[in-house]
Amino acid sequence: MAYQLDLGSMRYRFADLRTLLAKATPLRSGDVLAGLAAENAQERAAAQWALADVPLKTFLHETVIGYEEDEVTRLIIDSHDAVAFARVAHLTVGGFRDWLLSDAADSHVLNALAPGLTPEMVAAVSKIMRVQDLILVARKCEVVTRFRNTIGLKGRMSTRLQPNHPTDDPSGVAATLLDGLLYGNGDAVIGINPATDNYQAVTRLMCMLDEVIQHYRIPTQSCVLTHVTTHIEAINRGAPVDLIFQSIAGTEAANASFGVSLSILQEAYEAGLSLKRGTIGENLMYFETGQGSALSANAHHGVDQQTCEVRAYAVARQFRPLLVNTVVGFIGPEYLYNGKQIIRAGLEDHFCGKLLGLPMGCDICYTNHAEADQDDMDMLLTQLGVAGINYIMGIPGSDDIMLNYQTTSFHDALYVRQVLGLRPAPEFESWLMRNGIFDDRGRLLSGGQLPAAFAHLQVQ
Amino acid sequence: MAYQLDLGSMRYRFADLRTLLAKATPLRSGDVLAGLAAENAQERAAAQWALADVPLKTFLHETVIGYEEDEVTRLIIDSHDAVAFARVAHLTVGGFRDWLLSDAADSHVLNALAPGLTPEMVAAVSKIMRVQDLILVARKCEVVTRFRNTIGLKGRMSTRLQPNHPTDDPSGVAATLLDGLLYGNGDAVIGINPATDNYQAVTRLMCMLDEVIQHYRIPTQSCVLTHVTTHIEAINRGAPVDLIFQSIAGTEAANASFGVSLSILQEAYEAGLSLKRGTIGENLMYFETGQGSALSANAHHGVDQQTCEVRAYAVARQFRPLLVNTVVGFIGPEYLYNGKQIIRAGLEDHFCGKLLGLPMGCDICYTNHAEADQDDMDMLLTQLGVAGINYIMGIPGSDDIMLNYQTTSFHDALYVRQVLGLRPAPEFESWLMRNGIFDDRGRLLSGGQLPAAFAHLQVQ
Amino acid sequence: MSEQESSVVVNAWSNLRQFTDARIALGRAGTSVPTAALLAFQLDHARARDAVHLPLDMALLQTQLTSAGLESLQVQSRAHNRLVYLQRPDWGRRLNAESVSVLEQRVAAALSAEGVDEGVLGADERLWDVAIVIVDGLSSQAVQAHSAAMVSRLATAFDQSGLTLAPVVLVQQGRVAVGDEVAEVLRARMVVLLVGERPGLSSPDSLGIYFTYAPKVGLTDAARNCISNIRPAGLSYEQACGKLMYLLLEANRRGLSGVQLKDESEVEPAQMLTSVNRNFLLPKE
Amino acid sequence: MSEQESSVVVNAWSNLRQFTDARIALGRAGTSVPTAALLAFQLDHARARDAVHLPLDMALLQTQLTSAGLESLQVQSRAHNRLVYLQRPDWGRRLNAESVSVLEQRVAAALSAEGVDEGVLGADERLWDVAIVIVDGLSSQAVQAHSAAMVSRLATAFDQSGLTLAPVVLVQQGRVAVGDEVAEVLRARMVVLLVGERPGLSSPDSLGIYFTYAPKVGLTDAARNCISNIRPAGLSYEQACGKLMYLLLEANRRGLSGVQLKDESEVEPAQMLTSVNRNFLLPKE
Ligand code: B12
Ligand code: B12
Repeated sequence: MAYQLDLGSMRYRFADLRTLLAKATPLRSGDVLAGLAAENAQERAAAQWALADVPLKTFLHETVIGYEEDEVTRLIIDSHDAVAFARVAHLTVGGFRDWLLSDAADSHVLNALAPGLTPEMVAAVSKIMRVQDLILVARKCEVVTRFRNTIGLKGRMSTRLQPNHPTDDPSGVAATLLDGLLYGNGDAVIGINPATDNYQAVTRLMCMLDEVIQHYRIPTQSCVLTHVTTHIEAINRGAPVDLIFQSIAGTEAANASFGVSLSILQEAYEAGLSLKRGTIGENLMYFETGQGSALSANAHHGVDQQTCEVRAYAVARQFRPLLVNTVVGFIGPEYLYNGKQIIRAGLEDHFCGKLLGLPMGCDICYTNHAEADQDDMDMLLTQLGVAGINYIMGIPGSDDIMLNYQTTSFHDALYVRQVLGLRPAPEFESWLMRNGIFDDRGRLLSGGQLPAAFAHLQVQ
Repeated sequence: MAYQLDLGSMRYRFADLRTLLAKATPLRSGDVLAGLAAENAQERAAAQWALADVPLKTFLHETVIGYEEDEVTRLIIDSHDAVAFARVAHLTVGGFRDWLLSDAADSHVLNALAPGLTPEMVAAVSKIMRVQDLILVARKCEVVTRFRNTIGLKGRMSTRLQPNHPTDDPSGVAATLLDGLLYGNGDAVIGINPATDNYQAVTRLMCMLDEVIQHYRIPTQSCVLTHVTTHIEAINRGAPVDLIFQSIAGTEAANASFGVSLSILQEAYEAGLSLKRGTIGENLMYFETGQGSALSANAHHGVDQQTCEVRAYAVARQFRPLLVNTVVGFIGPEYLYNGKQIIRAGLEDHFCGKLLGLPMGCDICYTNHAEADQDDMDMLLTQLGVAGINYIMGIPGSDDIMLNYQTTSFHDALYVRQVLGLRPAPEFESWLMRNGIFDDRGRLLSGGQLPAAFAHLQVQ
Repeated sequence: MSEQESSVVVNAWSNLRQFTDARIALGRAGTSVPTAALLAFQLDHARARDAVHLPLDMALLQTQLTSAGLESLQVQSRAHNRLVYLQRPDWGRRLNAESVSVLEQRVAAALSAEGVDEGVLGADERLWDVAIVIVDGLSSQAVQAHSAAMVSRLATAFDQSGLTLAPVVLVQQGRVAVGDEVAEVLRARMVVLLVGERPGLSSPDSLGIYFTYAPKVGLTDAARNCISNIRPAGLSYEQACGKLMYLLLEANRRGLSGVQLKDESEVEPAQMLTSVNRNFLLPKE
Repeated sequence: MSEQESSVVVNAWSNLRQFTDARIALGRAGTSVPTAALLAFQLDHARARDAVHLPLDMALLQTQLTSAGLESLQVQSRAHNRLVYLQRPDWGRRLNAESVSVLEQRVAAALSAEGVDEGVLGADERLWDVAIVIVDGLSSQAVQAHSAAMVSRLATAFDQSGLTLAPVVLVQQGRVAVGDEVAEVLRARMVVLLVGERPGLSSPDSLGIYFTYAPKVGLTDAARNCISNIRPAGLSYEQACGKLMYLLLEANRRGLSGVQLKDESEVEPAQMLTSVNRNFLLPKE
């Protein structure tokens, strides 16, 4: 269906919903690359105006990628909860924004609504929201998940400790891991990107993380972020797998370029559940996403990158994940050109994920070929903190020496916790206090001396 | 004195302190325009490195503008409090940053230190601070001022209600004023920029604001932002002047281009004090500043625009102001090119002003010829909220129809109060509650109906 | 956006919109700006940004001036295009070399017409009382819409006061201070500069007038006076002309302009009388 | 920055720096990164950004390959400069027209040398077992530093395994997927592509190898295998070569590459042995 709008002397026409969504998106390099972006600011404003008038119901019968040609579309349509949707079924996209901002939309109501929303509805409303709207509404959502601790409670912010090393050297990994723990990081997950895809190396890392967590009785979970098929194989061979990781995207074809499909993910999920390693909960999938990945694989079907991204959340939602995060500035300037685009995208991703009921975190990051710097990261970090993000990354000194990019440091987490009064997951917080890393008011104690539990490491 | 640094194979040389400060400044268009900016990122990093090694003491004998040629320099040097300075006298600029971030530098200590700091010391340290540092340290400062209410308390954020009108039409002004009050704005000041400099019109506005404040017993103060000499004349003629306003800059020559000098400001300050109109305090000066004004008047003496800006705070500090705010994005892209430069500058200005002991607010704004939009404003607003800003502007729908620029709206203040739990000045908050504008939990009540105190206006 | 929505709290005081173009009584969604108002804002912003880049139609303006019986000259600042203009205000304040010689030739012609040898003219001697300079500034739209009408009204007023007027000079990519150079080269005693003020969200066509007595290159804003917001929703041409004549005649008498020259005229803006009462917030006497 | 400062809490575990280049044990000022570490970071960032734009010295690289006894061809992607390259990854994945004909000519020469008529060659028939493609990618520094040595080691290994090698192709402004086109045009059965990985803050010179069986234009990353972080502080040439030969021989045997081909080799990275013990966090057995 075509959409049309007259503004002053100009008539704007948008061929279909997919085009309308793309043209209404705030400027970003990936959509320009794909030839989908609005020609200029006036066309963008017109598209937003037209989009605001589209009834939410439209998204249930006009799909942006055909039902027959894409399993993600089928998942979205088939799993849609019409009863939950009833609450907002009478609204347009514009009215939906007003409603989201109103007092009627509180934490409870938003939680109940999530299964009634499709990714495209959520993408659409995000496109007509200002940064402050994205923060305000996301802040109202509370998505809590559990494996060995409780992540996502209001007033809490967790971190993924990411002790990567270019050769997966156990001592190198251990050194970073300890540094992170002593800075109070690691409650979302201790998650390593292995440099290689080698089974032996991957399994060795899994065992090592497991032993450390057990030895120090850390209420957290581990993950080695290898390909999901390697996880399945590792489980089959008896490796101690806590969380199962996979990068996912918003179209069947993009997922295929990652070597995955819904059925492979389902197989992995079931394999993970069979291990019953979670102590207080069964959320065990860990997904990463990021605007641009579908386009990069030429698998975007003419859909703008932000809408593709939100479709990936439908994939994630299917497997009740413990953690989902966008790697917002990771892929590069082809998709998000500078700090401004990265920041807006990060806030959109967080908002959209939360609204769909996902435990959203963010890899607040940039590469050296993008027009961005630490100031941009501080801005995004502060705003995501206010927006109530579930978790961020933790890397020593912001420098990932294996993946070659900059993300948030151990110190950054302490900064945002300090200025916003945020605390780690409750179980992990107790552990930090018990082990003399935090004092009883949650302030960092360690530094000059090793806490008692780690004092034996001094000698070496 | 020249400063020099070897980094790898490169030798960097900076002719004097002024040059070093300029080269160490994060990129902004005004410094490029002035030919003062670093050539590239590596030179900037080198300058920051060299600057970090400069002892704070150096700033007391190496002035960036000569003592003989500039009255602002004389003010800075002559009013320096060596006793207060003793606390940090042993530090370099880099060590000063570390100290500011440390627990030793708490609210009390920073308050006591303020008179011991010169603008150039503060500008220097800000140049080597990340955005998160600027937020974290500013947040520790508490600068409280009083006239008819208490502004700047922790956990509070006030607003200037700015009911400008292109012809100064009293009903047009009144309509905006009422709108602002009913959205809970106006505790910092009700401050009109008069469209003309005509005595009669200016005085009429002063009387009108005074009558409204008295009639509705609003615990706030008024200001008509005309030239300071017009204020003096108005006082002489018996007009009801609460606050005295003036735009100021960081050099004698720039102030001269504004038609002011320290002695004119002193005369105005004394005239204001003589009226004794403050009920709970005597802070009555209101100053606006903004990076770029000295350069625009070709009165910058080869000093970078951020350092010039901080020197303006030394001028402000002399007159115990109730309010000081940078108009950060107001002047245009020649000085701050885009959202990113505006945001960083806004956070710097707030930090530097607070550290020097000033009651800093910010006109979070942009013009239509700059590369900025509402998203940038939301970012700066959110971050300044976290940094503990004293006040922001309030304009209906962000659109100043007389000054032709966009600043924060009445709604914006409510947004940031909501997500950060901030409240208006206590006296004003009680008034809002008494008058049915806020409920007893500080949430906006008014909207659908006029509160009782204003109900009589409905009939018209 | 259709207004079928009930989540928006509509403000009870929307009738106050009659008094101002400001975006008052927007209502609220929660405490945020409702969608309809947000979308309107975004569109206005897109339009205002375009207004900055719209070039001035100089030829049209010259034709209009000619019909009003006014001679005009077309010159250019040192900023040769819009992008440079926005980044180099210093260049926008100065004429390029060619433009200076255009003006010098006009001066030479004026002198020879009067049979005066240029060498004979003292450094302080002036050829004209007033020079009018029209500058695109940040809104060519304002200049296009208002300057011809404004200038012809001013020219009449000068004439009535017996002041001589130099040829009107049109400057492309100019800033306020460029008027000083124009007047200095033209040897005019005072300069009246019309400039497009930066375009606002609701006012893309606002004209400003800046006035200087004894203009010369290097003066600061302290030496100037300003009359701002000339446009249908702001100051009328008549009011602006009245204010300017007050300032100009005072300046002419006292030999100065700027901060020391205050507008003490008893102006009563016409708009004020259109309001139902002076200030509806206060009880009627 | 001189370290005269006492506001910084120095970390007791700084000896752990021996195990990793990661920025651990930075200490803290309050809970923030101390000034010295911050300044070092800023400088490294400035340098890493420059590394992205450093052009590859193709001539030097060709000379090095020639000395190693390897023929090489120089081509270019459809992205004609760095700025375009950064914005158009799609163009970086394809050869420009001229480059295609350079390769086609080489194929024709090879055929005629063997006395084969091009028309006779079946669509699926292959001229070479392996094509090596060297691509600047995002770090010419990595390619400059490591590719000649890496390639000559690989060539030897192929030789020992009896695999024939096409002329080495050097691609300027290339992405990983460009290898598919090169190999398709060259009619090679497998492609081994060396690329400069995006420069990190501490590792501006990291080389990646991507391997594809039956390469052709349009394949996705699912069809490729990757060996990453080849550099002094990462994987050694020897280790990388070992991994690649494992993958390549397996692929050759099973007729596939990518997600379904896993690295199950029993590699023991040399670096691991240099650590004092396997994992100092755990009690020794
Ligand atoms: C950027 C990146 C990504 C991006 C790529 C998107 C893009 N358009 O650029 C995203 C986030 C999508 C990604 C995803 C994955 N990646 Co990746 N990625 C990288 C990274 C950081 C940089 C690559 C680079 O600089 N390339 C050079 C430039 C010039 O070339 P390019 O043509 O622009 O880049 C292409 C390739 O890099 C390719 N690619 C990216 N990752 C991978 C992984 C594999 C196995 C393959 C074959 C190709 C591939 O994607 C790009 C577009 O085609 C490297 C780490 C490093 N230090 O190099 C890891 C890395 C290559 N990725 C890795 C992995 C494991 C993955 C995943 C399989 C993770 C997962 N479990 O899902 C997925 C899926 C990859 C796939 N099959 O498509 C590993 C590979 C390990 C190994 N030795 O096999 C690496 C080394 C990082 C790591 N150790 O974890 N990745
Ligand atoms: C930008 C601006 C400023 C900036 C100028 C910096 C800069 N480099 O651009 C700053 C913040 C420094 C400023 C300061 C002041 N301004 Co002012 N400013 C404006 C504004 C918003 C836009 C001007 C514009 O678009 N110019 C057009 C561009 C193309 O020309 P330009 O050459 O780049 O601009 C020059 C002039 O605008 C000049 N300028 C700016 N303000 C003033 C004020 C006066 C009285 C004079 C003579 C010149 C002047 O500064 C610029 C550089 O030389 C106007 C409002 C409007 N709607 O126009 C008010 C306005 C012109 N300013 C006004 C006032 C009162 C002031 C102050 C006197 C306030 C005070 N009490 O200190 C000061 C001091 C001015 C001075 N003598 O230098 C009034 C003038 C009222 C009147 N009719 O006299 C206006 C109309 C706004 C208002 N109603 O309050 N201002």
